[in-house]
Parts: sequence; structure tokens; C-alpha cells
Amino acid sequence: SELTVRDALNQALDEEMGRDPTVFLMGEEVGQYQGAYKVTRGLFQKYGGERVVDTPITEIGFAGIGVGASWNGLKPVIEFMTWNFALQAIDHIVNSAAKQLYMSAGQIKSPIVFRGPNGSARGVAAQHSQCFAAYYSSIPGLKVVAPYSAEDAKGLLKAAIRDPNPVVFLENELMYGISFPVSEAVTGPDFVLPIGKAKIERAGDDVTIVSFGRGVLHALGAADALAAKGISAEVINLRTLRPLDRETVIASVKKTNRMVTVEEGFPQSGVGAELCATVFESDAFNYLDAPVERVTGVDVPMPYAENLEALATVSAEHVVAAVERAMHRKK
Amino acid sequence: SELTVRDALNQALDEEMGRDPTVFLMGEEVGQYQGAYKVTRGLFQKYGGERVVDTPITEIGFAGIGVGASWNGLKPVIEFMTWNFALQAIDHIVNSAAKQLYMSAGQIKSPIVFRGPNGSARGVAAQHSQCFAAYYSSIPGLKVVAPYSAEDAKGLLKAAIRDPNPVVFLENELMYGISFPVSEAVTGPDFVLPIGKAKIERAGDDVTIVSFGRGVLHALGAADALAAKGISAEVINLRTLRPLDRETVIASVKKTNRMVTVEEGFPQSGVGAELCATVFESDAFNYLDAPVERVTGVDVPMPYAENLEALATVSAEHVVAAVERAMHRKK
Amino acid sequence: VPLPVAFKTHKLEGHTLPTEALVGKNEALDYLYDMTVIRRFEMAADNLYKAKLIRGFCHLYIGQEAICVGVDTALDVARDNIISAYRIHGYQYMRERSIVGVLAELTGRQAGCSKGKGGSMHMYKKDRGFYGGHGIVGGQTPLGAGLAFTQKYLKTTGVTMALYGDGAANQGQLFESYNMAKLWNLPIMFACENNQFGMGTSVERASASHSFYTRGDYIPGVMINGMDVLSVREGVKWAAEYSRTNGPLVLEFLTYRYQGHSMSDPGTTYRTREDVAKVRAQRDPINYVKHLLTEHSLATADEIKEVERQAKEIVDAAVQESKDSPLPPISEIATDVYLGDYQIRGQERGISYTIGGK
Amino acid sequence: VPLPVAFKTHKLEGHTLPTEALVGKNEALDYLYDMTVIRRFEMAADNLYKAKLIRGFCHLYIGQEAICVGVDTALDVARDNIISAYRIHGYQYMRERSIVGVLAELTGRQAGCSKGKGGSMHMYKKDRGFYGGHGIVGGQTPLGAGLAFTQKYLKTTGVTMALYGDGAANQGQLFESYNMAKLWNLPIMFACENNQFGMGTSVERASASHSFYTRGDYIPGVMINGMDVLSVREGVKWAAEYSRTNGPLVLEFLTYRYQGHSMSDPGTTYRTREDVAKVRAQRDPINYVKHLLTEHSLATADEIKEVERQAKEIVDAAVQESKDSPLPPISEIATDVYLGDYQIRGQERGISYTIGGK
Ligand SMILES: Cc1ncc(C[n+]2csc(CCOP(=O)(O)OP(=O)(O)O)c2C)c(N)n1
Ligand SMILES: Cc1ncc(C[n+]2csc(CCOP(=O)(O)OP(=O)(O)O)c2C)c(N)n1
Ligand SMILES: [Mg+2]
Ligand SMILES: [Mg+2]
Repeated sequence: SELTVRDALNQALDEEMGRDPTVFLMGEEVGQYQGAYKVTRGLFQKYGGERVVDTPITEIGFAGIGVGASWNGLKPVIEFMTWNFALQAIDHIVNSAAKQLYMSAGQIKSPIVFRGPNGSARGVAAQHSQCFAAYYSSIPGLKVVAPYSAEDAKGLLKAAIRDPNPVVFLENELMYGISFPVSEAVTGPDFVLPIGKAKIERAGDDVTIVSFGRGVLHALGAADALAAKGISAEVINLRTLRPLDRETVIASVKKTNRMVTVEEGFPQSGVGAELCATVFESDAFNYLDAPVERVTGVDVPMPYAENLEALATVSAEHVVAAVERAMHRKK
Repeated sequence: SELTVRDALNQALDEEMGRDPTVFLMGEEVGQYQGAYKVTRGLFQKYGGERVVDTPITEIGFAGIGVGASWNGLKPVIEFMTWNFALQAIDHIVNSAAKQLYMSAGQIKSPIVFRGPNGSARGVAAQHSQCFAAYYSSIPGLKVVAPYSAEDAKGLLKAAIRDPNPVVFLENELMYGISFPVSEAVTGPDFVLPIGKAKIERAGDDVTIVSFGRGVLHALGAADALAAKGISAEVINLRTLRPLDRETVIASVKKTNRMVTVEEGFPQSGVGAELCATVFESDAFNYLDAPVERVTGVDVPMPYAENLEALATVSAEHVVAAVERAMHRKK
Repeated sequence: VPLPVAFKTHKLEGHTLPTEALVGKNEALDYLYDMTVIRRFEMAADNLYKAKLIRGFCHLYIGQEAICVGVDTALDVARDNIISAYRIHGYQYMRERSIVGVLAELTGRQAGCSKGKGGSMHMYKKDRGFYGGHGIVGGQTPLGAGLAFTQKYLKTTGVTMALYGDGAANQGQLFESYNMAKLWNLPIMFACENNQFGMGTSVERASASHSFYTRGDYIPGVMINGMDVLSVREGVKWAAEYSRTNGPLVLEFLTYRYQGHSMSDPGTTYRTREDVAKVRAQRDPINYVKHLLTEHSLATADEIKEVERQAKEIVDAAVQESKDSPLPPISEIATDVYLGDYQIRGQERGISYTIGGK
Repeated sequence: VPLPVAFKTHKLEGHTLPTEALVGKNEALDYLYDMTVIRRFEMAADNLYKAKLIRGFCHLYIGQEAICVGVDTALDVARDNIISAYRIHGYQYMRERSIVGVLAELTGRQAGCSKGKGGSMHMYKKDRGFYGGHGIVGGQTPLGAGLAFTQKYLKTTGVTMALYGDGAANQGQLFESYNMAKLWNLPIMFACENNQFGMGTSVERASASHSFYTRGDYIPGVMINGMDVLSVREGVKWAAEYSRTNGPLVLEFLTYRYQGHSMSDPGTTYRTREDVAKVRAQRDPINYVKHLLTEHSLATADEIKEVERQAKEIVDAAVQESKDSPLPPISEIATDVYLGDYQIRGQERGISYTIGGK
């Protein structure tokens, strides 16, 4: 059957709330309005206002309330309408949630999920289009998950809610409406994916394309185009950015001898940069036949105009160009 | 003569305030108390409370006020008592200051400097010890400067204040009291260093050690130790993290054929990772005789206890170990 | 003309606020014209959005027109600043007087006031004291205090009005700004446009106290009928003079948003169509100006019609222009990231943009 | 015993607050003992710091002892929570009753309540409802509201007290927390320990209104004499019962910090030595308990001396233990970063730590 990413997330929330009465949702418009992007549709009606809590527009406040609530018995799922607004709340994600277990030598646990759409949507300009994957994935104490497909969304969100650590869960608005074919297992209530394991979305021999979230769409698009040119690309969907499944990446690079990373965020010190370092720090380096190539969002705030926005964002074409360079077909 | 980093910063502030009446300082305890770390000593007495403005402990508020003030005629220098507290204010640094010029198609400029101690001090534990270099340097629209020596501190802070763009200026508390020999030019009122240019602190042939801020101390310490072992290390002090002086790094790596990066922050997607990507993306890659090595802070929140803190932080020894691995002297 | 609703005040004992307004024929017709222009171009934006010529967010000001017209009229454009959030098309028009500047920004074209780079939420007219245009709820409040800080520092005698919504009124940074503004006596009016909803959330569900004009606590406040342009004008005139000498004030404009929050919100799930229709019928700010004009025999029905015709004509022309204006040149992708020379990386290392010498 | 200073209230018309306290001999001696222990171990910490056995920050509670003793006594440890900022040694002691736990944490040793990993600012006793221990000013206020949220959600009948300083009282997140706490009627007491200074800044320079008990605006408030343990106890008892059924309250404890802000602050640049000496002489909370004991003939001078001797003895022993306790084992570097299996990178790729299977 088919499942949209939105419905997959909704199922995951519904099932986990059904399974564990200490799980509750909190955020702006998650309840009566059923979610700015309708991810929480029907949950207020089903579980009531005590478990699906509409908040005022006070991100640092409700993020702090969420973290506090996680310390004495609840499992909050905090929705940021988009991750851009979490910049107001980031202190509680980093300084309260991520570090608390350590500072208290294990006494205080923060089993909390922060979730919402990350990265750029369409036509929403600079303040509403940023990708925070690299930053959150640099913070010890956090787990950082970035689903691509409906399967990912369902299995990883359930895993995130069950995880005893604080989890940053990065969705993408443009993916919500996309349908994926899924097996029966995925729609069932027991489908949970492991945090920390990448998925090989497509096997290939000539080059490894590593991506996460919506970037996987471009990677797969590029792999199709490359196949037509006789290049066999292996596409890795990282799924989790922290802990990063370096083993899967390294094994693939040792097989294909080439790597291209794909992300929608800003280039400098991004996820691609970390993957570059990963190659240097493993024996995959000895297998490289070409330098690693990065494909990233352009290093500018996101412009509004349609033509400029297209110029600023990643597409499969850019991945193809980078792969061709790695294959020595292009300068 | 000798100059401490603290006095160098103080001189830079004093001279720029003397030179331009639109420059003002704002932050917690910068005035009557003369700075939590005494960087602003004497300035309240000299320039008065209108230009050296003590604020309540309301970071997001006064960061926003600073940005607003920069839009219509002033050049604010905003001190964060430490950069850890700027996590409360980061939304204005990223969403208001960095993006404003672009969103307004050049209409609104934000000539503002955000400064204060970054990274770990001693015995201040997890919430007071974080390095934010990698994150800020990923944001287009910001310039990011990280001085190491007194010369850097003086010349770069003056440059930052004169720069028409928003600048994030990352100091280090442990460096404040350190004295550096400086030429007369440095203590004079016209000493300005260019933003965006790295400095080769020590020339060498066998390996390039790239660092910034307090990391340069470890790099130079390691270079000494390595010299004793017959290894000649070139030490690059990046000075600016955005824009990053890739040319200087690349030229050096092409000469030495080896690179080790040193930073005090968390490893994942750090500055070292970006330097790894830089090598892949330049012809320096073809000159490499060994994989790039990263030296970083340990991937844990900072512990308080002296022995654990020492275990969690970088020292010259780690740089030596990494260089030796790059020289194939170590596994 | 007597003002229909008296101002409510907070901590302003001993101060007398205006109870009536003097208004001439031309003035009143001007208000009618501007409010009609705003409503018309907002309706045009609605259509352009539906025609997919406007993308992303688009927050319409329909129902609230009296506020931006009254505010702009009351303030001195040569020295007084305005800053608001993202529901700013009306302010941009009042300060730049260019409908094409607004609409072409919405269509993302070169003729837009931000050359198409900002879109609906990011419009500015700095040389006439309008600082936009902020997409992060609440962010504009300390930014506005910063503008006022400069005014005080440079001794300009100007004041700043920082506008925010009823939803934004709970943001912590607003309270931080109140405190510093009062401590330092900044010439600022914090002004809440209370249109009853923050997205789908009514004021009762978002705010433990929704007397927004009293929420400055130690800062005096005034509640102003936001559906009457004359009340807005008189209230803000009074407030601006107060602020120039005495420091901060908190204003509340009572108003109503007719449309959904942005284009994806039908605006009818959290209130009924009847709720909206009732406000439209009983308190519409444009109808109220017309009513004033006729009641006080300032204008004939024909004169009013003529104003409306002019408004329609100019908006229609601007709509056309905003469709015809070219897309911004692709070089704009990399300009305005920095002042000075720099180089920008594209999606892969084969693409890069050089600005200036570097 | 009649309370020396009446409670001041805000929006509590119709409520009667206690005007006197019942106190028995043993109780009063217990208060004296705990307050003396706290003062002694804080003085010991001062010395340990000077001997370089304590590092970094160390925020002493001397002068404020009546508050933590009164608060702890008034609350029900089985169900009521406390959370505060970084000036918490007294609370940690009251809730864990271990002086070594506090001092060995300060010396960064294994016997510390956070095994030396947290230091001065990060002490906790979760199973007795003490949630520390927060180094970011203001952060603990929504965290406390979160603890209260859980209490309400799980219908525990417990309440939470979230303490913050006069400096923290201006933080935006506090106002966001007030609003949500009131909207949702959370069982929480926001409680400002007004010790007159935030680092080197006096309340007048930091706060446009420094009636902290009124700053909840729509939330009722009580001002309590923080130098009298009985006023604190009675006030908090009353407040906790109020909060359990009616929701949030804002309390203010008037008190004074004798020492500098932390160890690097001599504490005399922004006030005079005489200022401090005067408070010590006239309002010292420990002297006040002694005065009560003798005035009401509850204890003889000898009995008081004996309590002081016991306090000294136990603190001296704890100081020794906190010096003798071993450093935490180096394996602690990597534990408690995550729950579950994981692997941690060291400074270079040659160093790594494996926890659990991974
Ligand atoms: C910090 C932040 N949180 C959330 C949002 C999403 N958002 C945009 S507008 C809005 C509602 C604001 O309501 P109000 O302040 O009443 O203004 P109005 O839209 O009614 O003019 C929300 C929640 C945002 N832009 N920024
Ligand atoms: C967000 C933040 N800003 C600044 C600091 C530095 N700082 C630590 S304590 C303090 C003063 C707080 O004063 P107050 O709230 O009155 O508490 P007190 O120290 O008097 O107990 C400051 C500015 C911090 N820890 N966190
Ligand atoms: Mg509103
Ligand atoms: Mg204080």
C-alpha cells in the first residue's frame, strides 16, 4: 500500500500515544487546529487537550516546559511549527536536555522528542528556510534523526519516542505530502527502526552518494539519471545523523571508491564536511579513486523569488555534475 | 613590548570608541563593574553610561536591541558574558543580523559586533564550556573571527568594529591574561588586520597544523615538541573562520603534503571537518601523503572534575600524536 | 468629530487623552482612498496567490486597514520609525506609496521593494523610517527598541512604534524589551494589533491576560479602537508626543482579521463565517470612514464612488505591472550577502559567484 | 510567635495569610542547626576555593540560609519539587542531608552528589524532588513549570517551587512561563530570591519594577521576609496549599547576599563593606533564630552553643572527607552522555571510549 510521510508521522504519534499514556504532544496549533501542516490531525479529538497541548507562541518557554516534564515521568513530543523557530528555544535543547544526564551523573534523564519541519519549503524566504542538521548533530547528548521516506518517518519517530535520550527529529515540509509504497509491516503498530543505522536505498558499484532527509530524493533522482549514462550509484540514506552510521558509509566507499555527499543545508561545516572527515579517518581513504565531492545548498540566505530560489537549492542535476566530476568525466 | 590579550581588546575598544562616536558597548556588567572578565576596564569611566551600557540579564532582548540600533546609525559592540549565554540570543544573530541585508536587497545594513569568551574555561562544567565556532561560521551573512594572540585581538577587533557586516568575535577566557610580545605598530592606533586572512605563525616543511583561537597554543606547543623529534611543522592561525582563508591552507598543504587540524570544540561537523572538505575540493588533495587528521575536544559535555576535564580537552600532546600518525610514525 | 469609543488607559492617571478629532474633507477622503487601495491590493494579492503568482506565505491585512493609515498619518515620517512583523503590506504602502513595490515583491519580481528577494514578510523603506518586515514572531520588538535606542543616542527627537500581534504578545523578548525600554526611557511605543487570533488560536487560549495595553505592567498603556482611523490617528498622535518626552508606552489596537492567517488557512475552523460577517457588517473600518463622510456631510456618494474608482484603477494597473515586471536578474542570488568583496559557493564546487574583487 | 514583618500580597484580596507561627523547641533548634551547618560549609567552601581545591564558579548562599531551610520545611518532600539556579548548595543539603555530597561535588570528587561531573552549579536529588542546579540564568523557570506540568498530568497533588534571582527576574522565558502556568493552572510557585544584586548590578539598575512579587501581573503574589525562617515557612506553607488547588503564585523572598557573586567577585565594588556589615548586624537570619530561641525561652545559651558545636564538628569532618574522596574514575568521562550503548570519540582518532556493546 501507499503511505504519505504526513500519515506515517501521524500514525507513529497515534500509536505511541495509544501505547504509553505518558507520551504527550505540545506545540503551537498541534491541537484544535490539528497542526499547521496537519501532522497531528485527529489526535486532539482522540486524546483530548490534556495530551495534545496547544501552546502560545513562546518557544523557549514551552521547550523548557517540555524538558522539565521529561525529567519527572513524562515523554513529551514537542512540535516546533518549523525548526527555524527553535532558534528561540535552542538553549533548552542544548543546555538543558542534551547535557542534563551528564551534569547529574546519570540522575536526571530527558526522554523527549523535538520535532518539526526543517530546511527549506517553497517561497518562504530566508528566515523560514534553514537546515539545522549539522548544528544539532554536533551536540553530544542529543540523538539526531532525519527521515526521508514514509517508512523512515514511521519507524524512526516511534523509535525516537521510545528512546530514553533527547532526540531531535528533523522532518521536511515538502516531503509531507509525498506517498511511498510501504509493506504491511510498516503500517502495523510494531514497526520500529533502529536509531543509528543507515539504509542503502539503492545498491550500486561506481560511486557512493550519501544523503539524508529530502536530500535522498535528489540522490535517487541523480542515480536514475546516472544509470542512463552507465554509471551505477549506490545511495545511502543516513536516517540518523547522530550517532552517524560511519560503518555503512565506509564499507560502501571501499566498494565504490568514490563518494558524493548531498545535503540541503549550508556548506560550511555541514554534514558533508563530517563525511569528508570520516573518510580521512578510516581506511576508506586508501580506497578512494577521486576526491570526495560535496553537494549542498548555496551559501546564501534563501531568496524568495522563484528563479533565485531555484538557483539557491539543490537538485538531482547538481548531484549528477558532482558524480561526473568524481568519475573524471567533468572538470 | 608585551601586551595581554585582555589589554589588546581593551585598547581596540577604546581606540574605536575614540575614533567613532557611533560605536557603543552594551552587555552585562560591561560598565560600572568594568566587565565580568575586565575586558572593558576603564571604558565606562572614560565614555560614560550612554556609550557603555549595562544591561539586565536578558540576552535575546539586548541582542535584538543591538541589531536594531545597528540599522539606523550606530555601531554596537555587544558583549556576551560568555558565548554560552548567546544561545538565548542566537535568533537575532542568525535571523535578524545575518540575513537582513539580503532580505532587504541591500537596504538595511547591520554593522554590529557580537563578542565575548567562547569555548571552555576551567572548572565551569558543561553549560559554560561550549565552542560555537563551527556553528556561527556556517551562517552566510556573518563574518566570524577568532583571535589567538594579542596582535590578533587588537587588529581583528578593530577590523570587526569597522566592518559594515555583522561580525561574531570569539575570544577565549583562558587567553585574556596571556602576554604576547608585540611591535610598536600593534600598540598604535592604526593597527588593523584584514578579516579573511590567515597567518602563518610558524613556517615548516613536513606537516601543516591548522588551528584558530586557543587551539593555536596547542599547535605551537606541538610544533616545538615535534621540532625536537625532527619534524618541522607549519602552523597556520586561521584568524577568521568566515570567510575562511582556504588559499593559505591549500598552499601550505601542497608544500608539506600533510595536514592536522586542531580545535577545542566538538568534533562532528566542526571546523576541522570543513578543512577536510576543503582539501578534497582543491588540488591539495593530489599532494596529500597521508590522510588529514583532526584533533578536537572530546565528544562529551564538559565535566567539572579536574581529571575528567583534562581528559576531555585538547593539549599539545594530542596534536603531536596526530602529527605522528600523519607522518606514519604511529598507528 | 467625537471619537466613538473612549481610550482606555493604564497608569496614565492625570493625563487627558483626546475625545474628539478634527478632520477635513480632503483628509478624510485621503484616508478612504488609502484604506480602499490597501483593501483592493490585498484582495488582488489573494487572487494572485490563487493564480500561483505569489508563493509561500502571504499575510493579508484586510480588516485592519484603519491602523496602518492612522498610524502613518499620526507619525512624522521624517523622524519617526515603524517596525512590525510580517503582516506589513499596508505599512509598506503607506511609507513608500508604491503599490507596485508591494505587489511585485509578492510576485517575486525585480520591481518589488526588496527586488523579489524578501517576499511577503520582508518589505522595507528605510529612508522613510519603515524597518519592515520580520518573519520571526516577537523578534521585531527588541529590534524596535534598538531603533529607539539610536534615536535617543543621536538625540533625534524621533520615536519608534514597534507593532506586534496578540499572539506575539506572550513572547519573552517583548517583556525583556519592556524592561530595558523603561529602564532607559527609550522613545518607543510598543503597539499590539489585537486582531483576536494568532493563527488558529484565540486570545483567550493564548494569553492569561488579554488586556494587552496593561501588560507592560509598569509601563503606561492605552487601548485604542483599531477600527476607527481617527481614533488611531488621535491616539497615536497623543502617544507619540508622550513617548518623545516620557519614554515607553504600550498601545493596543482592537481590530479583526477577516481572512485566514495566511493563504493556506481558510480562517473558518476556529471561528464561524458569521463571526467574520458580523464584524464586517458592524465594524468595518472602511465603511466607518464612509459613514463619517456622509454623516458629517463631508462628501457625497458620488465623491466616495470616485475615490473608489480611482483606487480600483490604480490597483488594477499595479497588478498588471507586478505581473509584467521581470524576474530579478540571476546575479541577485549572490549580491547583498555581504557588503564588500566576497566569493560564494554554489551547490557544488563547480559553481561559484564572485562579488567585487573576490 | 508573631511574624515580625507582615506578608505583602498582590491580587490576593479575600485571602488571609498567616500572621504568626507556632514553633517548638526542637524544631527551632533544628532550624538553627541546619542554617548553621549551611553557613559553616559555605565558609568551608570559601576556604577550599582559596586553597584551590574548588575550581571555576562557586556561588555561596551565606545570608540566605533562612530561605532554603524554611522552604524545605514547608514543602512535602514526598511530592513537592524544588528547582533553582546555581546558588543551590543549601537546597542540596536540605534535600539530600549530605554535607559531603555538596562539598565533595565542589572539590570534584567521586563522593560528590554528581560524582564530580557537575560542580557547584549542578547538584540534584531527584528521588527527593530536588531538580538542581541550572547554570543558565532563567532556564530553570520553564523547567520548573514542566515539573509542575507533570505533577498535574499525573495527578500527584504535588507542587513545584521554581526559584530564581532578582537578576533572572527580567528573563523573557520567565514571563512565557508565567503565562502558560496561568493558562493551564499549573501547581507552581515561582519564587524570586531577591538578594538585591545580580552579580554587580543592583535591582534598581536591572529591573524597571523591582516589586518582584507583583511581576506576575495576572498571577497573585506574596512578598515574604527571607531573613526569618518562620516567615518563610509559614508563607510557603500557605502558598503551597494555595497552589495545589488554585495554580500559580509568584513569591518574593527579600534577602541579602553577604559574599561576592562568585569567588572572583570581592563583592565590594558595587556596595560598601558597611552595607554588608549593617545587614549582618541587623537582619542576619541565624542571629534572628537565636534571638527567637532566647526571647521565647526555648533554649539556653548553652544549648545554642551545643548546636553550633555539633554543626562545626560535622562540617569539619565533611571537609576532610571531601578532600580525601578520590577523583572520579576516568571511565566517568564517557558515561552518562547517553543511555544505552554508544561510542565516544576522543581528541584524535586514536582515542575512543566504548560504553555498553557499542
Ligand atoms: C518564533 C515564531 N514562532 C512561530 C511562528 C509561526 N507563526 C507565524 S505568524 C504566527 C501567529 C502570530 O499571531 P499574531 O501575533 O496574533 O499576529 P497576526 O498573525 O494575528 O497578525 C505564528 C504562530 C513564527 N513565525 N515565529
Ligand atoms: C543566560 C545567562 N546570562 C548570564 C549568565 C552569567 N550570570 C551568572 S549568575 C548572574 C547573575 C544572576 O543574578 P540573580 O538572578 O540575582 O541571582 P543571584 O546570583 O543573586 O543568586 C549572571 C549574569 C548566565 N549564567 N546565564
Ligand atoms: Mg493576531
Ligand atoms: Mg540576586
